[in-house]
Amino acid sequence: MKGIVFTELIGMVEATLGDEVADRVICGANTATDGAYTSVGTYDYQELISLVEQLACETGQPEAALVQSFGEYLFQRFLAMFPQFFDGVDSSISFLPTIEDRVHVEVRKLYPDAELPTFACKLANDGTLVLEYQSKRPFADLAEGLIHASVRHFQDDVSLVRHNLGDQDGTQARFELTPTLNQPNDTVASACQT
Amino acid sequence: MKGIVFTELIGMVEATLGDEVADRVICGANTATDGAYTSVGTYDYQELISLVEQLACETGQPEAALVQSFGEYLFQRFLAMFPQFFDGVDSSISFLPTIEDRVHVEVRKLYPDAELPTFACKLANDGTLVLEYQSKRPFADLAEGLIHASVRHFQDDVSLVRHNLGDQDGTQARFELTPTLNQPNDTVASACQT
Amino acid sequence: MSNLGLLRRKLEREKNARREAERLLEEKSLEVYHANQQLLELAEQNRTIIESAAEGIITYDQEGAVRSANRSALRIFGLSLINGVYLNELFELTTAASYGLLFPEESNSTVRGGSVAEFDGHLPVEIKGLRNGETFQTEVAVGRSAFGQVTLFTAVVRDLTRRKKMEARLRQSQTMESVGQLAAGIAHEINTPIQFVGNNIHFLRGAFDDIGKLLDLYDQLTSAVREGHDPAELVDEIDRQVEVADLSFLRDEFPAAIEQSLEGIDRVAVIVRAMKEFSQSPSEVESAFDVNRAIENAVAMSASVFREVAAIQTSLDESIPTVLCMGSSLNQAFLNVLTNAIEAVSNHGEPGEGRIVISTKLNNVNQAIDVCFQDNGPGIPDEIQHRIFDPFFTTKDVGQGMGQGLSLVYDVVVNKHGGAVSVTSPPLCGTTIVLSIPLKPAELPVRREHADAVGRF
Amino acid sequence: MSNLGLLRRKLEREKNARREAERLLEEKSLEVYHANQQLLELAEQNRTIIESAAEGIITYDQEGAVRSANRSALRIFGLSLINGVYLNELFELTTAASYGLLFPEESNSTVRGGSVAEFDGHLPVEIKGLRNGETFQTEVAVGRSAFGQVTLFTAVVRDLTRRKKMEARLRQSQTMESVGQLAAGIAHEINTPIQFVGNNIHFLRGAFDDIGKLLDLYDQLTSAVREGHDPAELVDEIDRQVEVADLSFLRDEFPAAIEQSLEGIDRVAVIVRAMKEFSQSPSEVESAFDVNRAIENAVAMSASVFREVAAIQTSLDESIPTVLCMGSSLNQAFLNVLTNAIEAVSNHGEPGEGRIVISTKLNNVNQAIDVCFQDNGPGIPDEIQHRIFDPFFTTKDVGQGMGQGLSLVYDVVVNKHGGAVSVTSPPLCGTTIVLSIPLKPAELPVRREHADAVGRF
Repeated sequence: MKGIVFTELIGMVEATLGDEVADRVICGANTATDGAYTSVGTYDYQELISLVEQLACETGQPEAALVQSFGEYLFQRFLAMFPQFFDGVDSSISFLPTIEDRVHVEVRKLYPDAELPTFACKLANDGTLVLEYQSKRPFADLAEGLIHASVRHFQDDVSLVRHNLGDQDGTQARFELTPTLNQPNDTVASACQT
Repeated sequence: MKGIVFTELIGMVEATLGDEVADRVICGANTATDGAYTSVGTYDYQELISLVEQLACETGQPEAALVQSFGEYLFQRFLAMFPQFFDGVDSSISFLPTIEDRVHVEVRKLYPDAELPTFACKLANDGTLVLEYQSKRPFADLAEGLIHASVRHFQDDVSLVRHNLGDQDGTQARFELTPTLNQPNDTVASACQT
Repeated sequence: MSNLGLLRRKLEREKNARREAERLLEEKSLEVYHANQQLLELAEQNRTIIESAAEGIITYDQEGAVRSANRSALRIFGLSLINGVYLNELFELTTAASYGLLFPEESNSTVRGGSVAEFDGHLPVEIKGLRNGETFQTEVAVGRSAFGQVTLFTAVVRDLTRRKKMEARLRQSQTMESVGQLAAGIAHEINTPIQFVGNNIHFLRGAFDDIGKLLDLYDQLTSAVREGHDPAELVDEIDRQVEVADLSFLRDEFPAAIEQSLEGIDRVAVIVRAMKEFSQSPSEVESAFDVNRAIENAVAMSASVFREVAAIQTSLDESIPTVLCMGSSLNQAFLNVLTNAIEAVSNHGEPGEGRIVISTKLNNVNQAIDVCFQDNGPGIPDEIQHRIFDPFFTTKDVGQGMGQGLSLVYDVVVNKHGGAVSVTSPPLCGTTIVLSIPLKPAELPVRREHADAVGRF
Repeated sequence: MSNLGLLRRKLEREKNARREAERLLEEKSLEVYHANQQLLELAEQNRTIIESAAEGIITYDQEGAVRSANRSALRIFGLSLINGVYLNELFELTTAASYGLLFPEESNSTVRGGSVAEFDGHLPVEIKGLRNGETFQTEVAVGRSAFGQVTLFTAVVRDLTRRKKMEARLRQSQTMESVGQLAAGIAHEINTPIQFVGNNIHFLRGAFDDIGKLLDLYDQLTSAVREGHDPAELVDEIDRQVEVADLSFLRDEFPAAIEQSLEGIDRVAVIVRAMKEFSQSPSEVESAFDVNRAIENAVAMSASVFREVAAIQTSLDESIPTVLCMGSSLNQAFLNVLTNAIEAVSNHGEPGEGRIVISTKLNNVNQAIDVCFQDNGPGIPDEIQHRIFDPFFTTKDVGQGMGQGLSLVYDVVVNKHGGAVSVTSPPLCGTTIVLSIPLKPAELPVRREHADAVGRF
């Protein structure tokens, strides 16, 4: 798993709960790297799970909720760090399909070996965007957080439904973004069919 | 100038004079990077000069002597970090010529754009190694420190004489390592003539 | 102090993180170094292959300025430096069309990576190259590559000089070949009458000796009579001599021998004349040419070859005019078609079953004379009909003799005279080849090379 | 707190340093990405050029297993898949030597970067290729590249089938060409005697008519005498008729006409025999061959060509034995050398000054018959002497007629008979060509191709 996920998680904890909590989480997780992460490194995703477990202990919140919150935080950070991916995009239904087509393409330029999840998208006839998350790691919650943040960012009028798929272990899930208003959305259709 | 020179200088100051002196030197030098150096970065050599100036203020020692000391320190560090360059070498007269032929070759593999000084070496008939340092930057003192450390490391029986050349500004100097005992030294001759 | 411990831990983590980042960068740098080395080696290997290719390979930009070239390209164009040279210094680009050939539009075929030289879409074209101020024939295959904003073209240039020279040499060689091939037959054809003419003359010599003796006796007789001597004895001797020489036989045979000899001499003369007319040193100067006479000559020339093989019939329209053309090369063309027909019927039919009909007639529509050769041989399979005019095409192994030379026919009739050649060969109906010779030398189009014109059949 | 401030500053510096290291790594990664893209594009462009080359290009490892091949290689070897195939499935590698040709040692020439395919040091070699179980001629240039521990070989393979076919076709064509080229001369040569034999026979016919009338009168005279009639009137008529027919002239001319005719017929017969012997359909079967007779035939064949040009002398050793050889091809060889000599003296000397001497003699040392052609032409410049046996070499423009065909001479004498050809041409002393024909067919070495054997001159 790319180091940026770790550095951002710790950054979030430091920013929202303070350095001491962050320090306790790191120390408590007792990982091999002992909390020393560089965004350009690659680390075992189990370390992320350990960190989240510790965070759950610290906060008393369920892990899933924490990971979702982290997803939302991450979206905001990406927005700040990589504004170029959001240029000229005005809705989640047009943005989300670009993760595979644009974002991951750029990531692979920098990290050819990166093991990225897939976000297969399909636009149904009724305008619903069906997005299938598939990963070697169980972070469907992270994906859900990112999608939520996206919907909020673009102020989309959509309902989001998640279906866990496969082993129901968080490695595979289908997200359905269904427009709640009957608006014909040409740009969506064209963005997704390419 | 490669960042490793900066990180090692600060490391030396911290190790020998303590963190507080190092902090004052950094703050006093008031450089653009404010003391944040990574070994893989490249920085203006004027920053190194500023740091040395501040160190001279702190210690009351002449800058030249400080830079020479740093050279000696750097030699020890290189010995620890890159032992492969010292394998099977038993004297300065056989080691120094390998700087151009082996060390710089490896450096250029990692940093093709690195602007390295040249160390042109020539073995005179009487067994004297003549080494001409030439750089865009005035660090003949650093070279001298490195050579001194080398002589000490290999326990060479040589005398070292330095002649400043060119503008006498430290960018060009000739170092002569003359054996003080009359020992026939075959390995030296072969190492230098390749 | 907890604050201090915390900070120290954070500092330690940052230091470790920095060192990890630095390590990764050096790892990456080294990896890059090795990858680059490999790619450079690969590129170098490819470059070496390209450099050692016998074909000239040049790249040039949209302005037509050469960017790179291999050794063969330098050799082909006779230059020691080619970079920066413009295409019009390498090729004879007199027309916009010829210029355009070197700048093909993007082809529609699959372009991988969006930036790949693409040759499949563009067939090689023949363009005249320039070398030391002289033109030479080249075959050029052009590809197009896009590097970002820059479009580069790659041309693989083959020097056809040697091939063209070889073809010309072969064509020249073939011109004389058919006569050479017929030489044995012609010799045989001449030998037979020469033999019996010789025999007849020997007979005449003997006969004349006998007659001479008789004339001497007669002369004595007239003298005796004139002078009043008794001629009885002489008359007896004359009678004896008449009997000995078998004078009546001689007087019967003598004219027959003479006539036979004249006939034989005439046969030889016909063949020799045909041979002479055929073998006039080839001239490209046009002059009046009697097509019927040429057909008769061709038949005479190949007489001994076909006699046992095929019945040959001519149906010549005596009213057709002469044509202005290069006679000797047309002679060759007729002979080549005829020998092919003979071969067709001889190789495949029972002896004596072969039949060849040659006819001439005026074709008013095309203002041409059509010379039609029909045979009842096995015909030419559809799949090879378009190849029979190829200079190297043969259905037989090399060395098996005649039967080639149709490329010469094509060259002479189509290229040299602006005429037409047609071949029809319905299944089981033999082959009909019609050579259509224009009455007047046409304004010839740009000399067509065989490859371009195959489509006409 | 100073301690705390210090730590915070250090932490900040470390964070920034880490971020800088990370930024540098991403910068590097991107740089690498673009560099790789460009190299890949270059490699792809090269690959496309290689792929579109007409020459087959294959790479293989030290075990001889093919690693890659271009389209042309697949076509040349008639395969749809070639990777993993071993060299001995592509080439006829019957000897260690032929195998070794495909694995050249590292050459001594400059090797850039230590790992570059190197072609300069290795000249192309001819190796028999295998396609669909049949062999065909290839020309292979092999280069060697080292990638770390792996040595790869690159072979550029040219299919010589077409060229060989073309050369064979040309050789075949040239076999008949010389006879064809002489046809006009031969026709002329035959025509002249045929003309006067015809005239003579016409004369004989007229003469015989007159003599016939006379014989009738003489017959009447003898009858009259026998029967006792008065012959005076008949004698007068006979005298008149003798005068009218000019009998004495007839009796003088008759034998002359006969002799002249026989002589003419004989001349024709000689030429026809020569032509016949020359044009026997080429057979590769060896039989006893009279070299002197062949020379006489060649002289007879080319008689009309040289008469106005050169005095030709033969000095034939009548004691030389016959040789066992392929007669018709040797005939061609002699004729080609002779016509070249005639051309040499005709193009350069004043009419009548040309002189050609042909001699034969036994060469005891080599157990061969040496046939020596000397002319007093301008000679052959040193710089082209080694090229005159090239099938496409000519000092004249194509289409100018004879003078080629020396490649056939080389092929016949050296390749077919294991003999030797030597050319000497001292400045201003004309040219001497000696063909050395072994008395017995030697065990021929592996058939030498022209290119390999040029060094012998």
